[in-house]
Amino acid sequence: MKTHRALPLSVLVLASGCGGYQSALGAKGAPAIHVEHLIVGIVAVCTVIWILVMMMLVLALVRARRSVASQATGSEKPLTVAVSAAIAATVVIIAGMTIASFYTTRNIGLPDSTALTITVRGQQWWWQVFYADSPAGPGFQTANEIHIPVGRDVRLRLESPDVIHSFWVPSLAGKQDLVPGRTNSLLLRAEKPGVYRGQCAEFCGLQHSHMAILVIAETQAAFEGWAATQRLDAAGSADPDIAAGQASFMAKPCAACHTVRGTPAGGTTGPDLTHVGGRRTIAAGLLETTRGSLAAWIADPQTLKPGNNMPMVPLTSIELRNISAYMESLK
Amino acid sequence: MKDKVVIDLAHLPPHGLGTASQSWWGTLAFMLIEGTGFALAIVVYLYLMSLAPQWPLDAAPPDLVAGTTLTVFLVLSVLPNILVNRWARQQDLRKVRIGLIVMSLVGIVPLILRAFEFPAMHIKWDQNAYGSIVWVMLGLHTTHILTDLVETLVLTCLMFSRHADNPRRFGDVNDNAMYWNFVVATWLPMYACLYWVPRL
Amino acid sequence: MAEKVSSSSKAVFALAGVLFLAASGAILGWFRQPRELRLDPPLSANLDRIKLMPNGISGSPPESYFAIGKPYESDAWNLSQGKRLYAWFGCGSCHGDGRGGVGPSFLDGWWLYGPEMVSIVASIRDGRPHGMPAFRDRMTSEQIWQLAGYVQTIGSYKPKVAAPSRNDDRQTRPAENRGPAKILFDEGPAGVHPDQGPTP
Amino acid sequence: MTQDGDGLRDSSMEGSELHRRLTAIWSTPSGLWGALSTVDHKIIGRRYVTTAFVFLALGGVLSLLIRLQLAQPEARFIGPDRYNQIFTMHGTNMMFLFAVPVMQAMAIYLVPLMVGTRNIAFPRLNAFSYWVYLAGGLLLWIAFAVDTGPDVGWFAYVPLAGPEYGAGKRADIWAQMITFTEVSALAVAVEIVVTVFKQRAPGMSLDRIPLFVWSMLVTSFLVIMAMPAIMVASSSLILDRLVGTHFFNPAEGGDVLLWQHLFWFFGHPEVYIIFLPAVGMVSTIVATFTRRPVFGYLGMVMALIATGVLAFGLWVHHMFVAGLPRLGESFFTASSMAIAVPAGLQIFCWLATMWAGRPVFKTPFLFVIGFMVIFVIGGLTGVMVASVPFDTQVHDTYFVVAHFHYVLVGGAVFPLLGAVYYWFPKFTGRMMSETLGRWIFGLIFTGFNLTFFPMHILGLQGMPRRIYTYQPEMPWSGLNLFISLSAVILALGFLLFFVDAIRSARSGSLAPANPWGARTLEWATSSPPPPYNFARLPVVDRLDPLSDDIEAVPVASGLRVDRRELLTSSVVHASPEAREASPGDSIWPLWAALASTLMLIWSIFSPWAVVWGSIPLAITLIGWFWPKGVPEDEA
Repeated sequence: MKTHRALPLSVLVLASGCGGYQSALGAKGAPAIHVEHLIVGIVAVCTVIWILVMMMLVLALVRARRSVASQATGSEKPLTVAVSAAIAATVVIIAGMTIASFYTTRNIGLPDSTALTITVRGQQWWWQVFYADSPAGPGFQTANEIHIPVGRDVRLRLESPDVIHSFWVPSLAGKQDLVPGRTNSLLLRAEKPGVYRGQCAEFCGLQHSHMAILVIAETQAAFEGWAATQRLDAAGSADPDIAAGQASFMAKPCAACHTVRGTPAGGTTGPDLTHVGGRRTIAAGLLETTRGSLAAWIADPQTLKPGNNMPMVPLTSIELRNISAYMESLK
Repeated sequence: MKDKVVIDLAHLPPHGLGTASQSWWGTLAFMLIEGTGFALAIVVYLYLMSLAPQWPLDAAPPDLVAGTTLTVFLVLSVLPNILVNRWARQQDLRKVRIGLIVMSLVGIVPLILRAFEFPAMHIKWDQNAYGSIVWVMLGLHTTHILTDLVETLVLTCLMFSRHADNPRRFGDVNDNAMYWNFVVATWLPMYACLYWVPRL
Repeated sequence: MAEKVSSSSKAVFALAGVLFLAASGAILGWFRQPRELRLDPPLSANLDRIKLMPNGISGSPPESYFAIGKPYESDAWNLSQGKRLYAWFGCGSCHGDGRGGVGPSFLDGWWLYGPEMVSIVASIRDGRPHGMPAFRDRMTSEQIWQLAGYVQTIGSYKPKVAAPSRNDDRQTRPAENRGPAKILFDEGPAGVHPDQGPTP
Repeated sequence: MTQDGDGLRDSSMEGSELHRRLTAIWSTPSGLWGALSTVDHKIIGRRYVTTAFVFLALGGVLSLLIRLQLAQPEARFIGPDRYNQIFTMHGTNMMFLFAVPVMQAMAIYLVPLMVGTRNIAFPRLNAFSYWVYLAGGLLLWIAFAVDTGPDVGWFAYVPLAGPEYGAGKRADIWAQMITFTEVSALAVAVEIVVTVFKQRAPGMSLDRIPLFVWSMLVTSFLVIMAMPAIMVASSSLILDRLVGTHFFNPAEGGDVLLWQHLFWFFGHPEVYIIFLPAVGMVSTIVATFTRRPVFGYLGMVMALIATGVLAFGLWVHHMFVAGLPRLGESFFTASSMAIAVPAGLQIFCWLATMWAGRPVFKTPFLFVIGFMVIFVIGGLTGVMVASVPFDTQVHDTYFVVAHFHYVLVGGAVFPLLGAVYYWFPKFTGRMMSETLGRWIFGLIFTGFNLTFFPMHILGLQGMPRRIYTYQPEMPWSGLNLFISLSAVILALGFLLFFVDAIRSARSGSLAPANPWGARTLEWATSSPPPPYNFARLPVVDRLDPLSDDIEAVPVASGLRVDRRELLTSSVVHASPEAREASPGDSIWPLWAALASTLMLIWSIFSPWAVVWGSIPLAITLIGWFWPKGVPEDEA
């Protein structure tokens, strides 16, 4: 029994110790920090309650065992008082928790205006991201990676064209579902620059497990530089391998589903690949972006991510090498 | 452990009637189940209405004639139903037989009227959510009319059989009459919902 | 107590029960739907080896297609993938919801090149005169087969059990699992073409 | 109106003669036919319990497969398609084929005995409900065996389960299995309500009803009020998928969240449908093994009723991240937290009972202690997830997986295992092993906590539910491996439990009528009870009719012995109202169940099944109700 009593405490110690880049503990964004305070508070109170109840349980069992004769004499009045007091305490504690919860809810709500609005569309099984037109330039599209300026309120408009997904980057904010036919909003705000991982939190089919998103919080200047790059069309290349890769990409089924701005490729079924080489991961966080991983992914997407909507396109090894080189060059 | 006889039950009737019988309570419990189902159907209707930009969705409000006639007929049918119920309580076999034949005929008429209600909705179930819910509500209620009609027909046959003259059979007639009242009672909010809410 | 039933009729009843269970098992076995998410490359390459008659109408699929159980006609997963491909590759821009537009309809009982899978596969893969583009370079063989299975399903007069249901879109016609060709069929002034397609 | 004074009465009959006559009239004939046509609540109840435990074992095997797959990152043991079927089957099976049926099954066996009657109300409906339940379970498992198991999660959210994304018949099989189990659960609920209302022993007024019976009464009302919602939901889903209605299609005025509202309006009370019977079991076991009545009887009853009422005001807390208005959500936070008050009251009353009693540490009581330890954690994490902001971080993560296993396994399975040890002698006439029982408790208690406690941490570390694998760079592999290994301990405990149960049923030591010195009526008759339960119906004049100072059980006489006869009594005071016939054995419930099965399975494939399939159903129902001229059919 002793170890179990220690367990609720150890949860706090353990979990806050390893607040990785996808953890509700060790929060790095204002909304998540508010919630973390609430979590720690409620867990602490509940742990104390549990310990008290367990002490009562042990005492009741031990006491009764020792004094066999005592129970016949005692009246039930003290027990009634004790039980009533315990219930009163329960009422007070849950009222306190309800109020704490209510204030936290207010703190994580969306403010009236935010610096930036990003539209995120969850798809089976990747994230489509739209940045709207702004004074700095026209809007653009990317996938599986969101860049935000640090210390600024960002509003996410969450939509889904297929099934329900849930946007969850625990280090920055609690989750919010993307519901077909509805538009939800979520406040995102990072207090520190960094890379924060999230993943879909509502079961959405075969590849629910491999539907990650990265939120990259950076300084305003870095963010604007990144946005400026994203607005550009894909650059051509003189490298013969890359040029051959581009030609293969256009000739093969790839271009039917993917867009590479500045080229004839204009498919809209799959992610926009205009700057795919500049993203940290491919296939919704499945692999780090390298030439090798790109080649592996293109060669056999159904082994790496069974059931996803990218078909296995028959390619010669040279075509595969060139297309991977082309993809990698799209920074 | 030893027994000690403290009461004798021999004087009790061999079958309870009304609230003393299990089947009365069973019927009530099933009415509660089905009543919850009807209530939920109405809630779904109102929920979908609350989401819709206009209501009914892409359709004219339903024509009133068939539905209103049916409603009036159902309300009137309660009268013979109450009489059958009373005769059954009096265990008057001859009157109960006549009453059940009347109620069987009374049970067929709403089905005919119902056939005109579906087209009066001006929408099919597969056109939009409004069509889906009105068809399901009408269908749900129709199955209840149909179920009670079959039950009434079976009871009518039973009352002409050798098993007829028995308090237990009269209890069944009572329960069936109660169920018909329930079928009528559930229709009234459905009628208001289907025919008048779109006109609000 | 219970009715008196002779032992022979008991045996009949027991046999009926066993048969019933066996039948339900067999039905379920028949509707077995394993999903092959990754077709082996050799198999998928083999799918390309269809044999066509010289006029490009009718022919036979490769042996391996039968060996894997004709999944593109009978498997719900492949058919629904085909339905998604129909939308993703813009088939609707010419063929509408299956009732045609610039391109021919699939629901009018008139298959220009016959209703067989190989003909439809060939039409999608190689294109056809008068505007049907070739998708050879835009889709993989497996996708072409999935799409062909779906197209064949739209026009089928006997709805397949595995056919897709409606989409979460605006409804324009009954979904494939309800046999739209059967519901919407319009013989038209020219009449049907028994030589070329199934009759309703 | 007592024109039939001619039946043969038990009034002046000797014990052995009475036994002979009652056995002749009440017993189930041997052989297959007897087994198929029996309406004895004890036989059906045992069948139900056994079937439910078979489903528990199957569901347990599935959970081991899940743990095998998750033991290491990016494991390739099970693919995503099969994995989705497996976790859907695990949840669906445990909720619909194990938890609810097993609780109702215990009630089918125990409630008639505890209220002192000879059979459950509507015994043929009872037989029917078992066959329908069995058919639903077979449908689901056969479908899974042929790779057509549902793969949409046990709450089958649309649009994933809807017509566009749920290809094939998998989701339909799920939805129709719901219909099977709901029909059976509703039928049993009606039987229990009427049994408790109308068949209580003379003198068992409302304030003398045993707490387990109270808990089953409240549970049955929850079933009656909650299950229609899932019937409406699953029927709408089938209609959307089969005939193209638009309930859940936002493009045509439907709504995706409508499904969630309907599902959780059922789904939350479902938790209490599983938990409240366990509360009754705990109260019973605590009373027996502390050698005193449960402290605060009235408070316990009020807490049961309050829980039942509040259960309908909580459903939105499953939808806190779906994007509903925050103000409304705060109301549901308050109501969800409020349920801690009746739950707390029950805990405190049991503690007070133990405090004032003389505990005897037998296996059933050990499971109750385990229940207290685990359920309090589950209750407290329940308070946590009731808070909207807290929930935004842990919803759909392993924290919630841990939470509901603490509530459902800790809160319901532990009391259930205790109850099996407790009532096993009554069910079978044999005792289970006390030594093995302690081992089993130790293994299950340890295994459970080691398996599920770390899941809280995994959830806070960001591990979502229902993922078939996770990537090696996530910091979850260590704990996952630990959990998978711990699951082996848990599985070992359950394996040993099944071994003990089977062994004891065949060769356990013979049990006396009342091995625990318990005070409720089921112990007033032999173990196992005779087919007629009580030779003479007991009369109740106190809350614990078998308390120690009783020398002879007061009984009633005057019932007929030439037909199945029992007593109906008034709802409040349980004063005798009539001698009532109880229907005899009949094969028709089986035919009706087969006809229903035919119609329900057929309607997965064609809407016309509802029309044509209702004809054989109507025929079987008429055959069922048509009088056969036996004494039970007449009054």
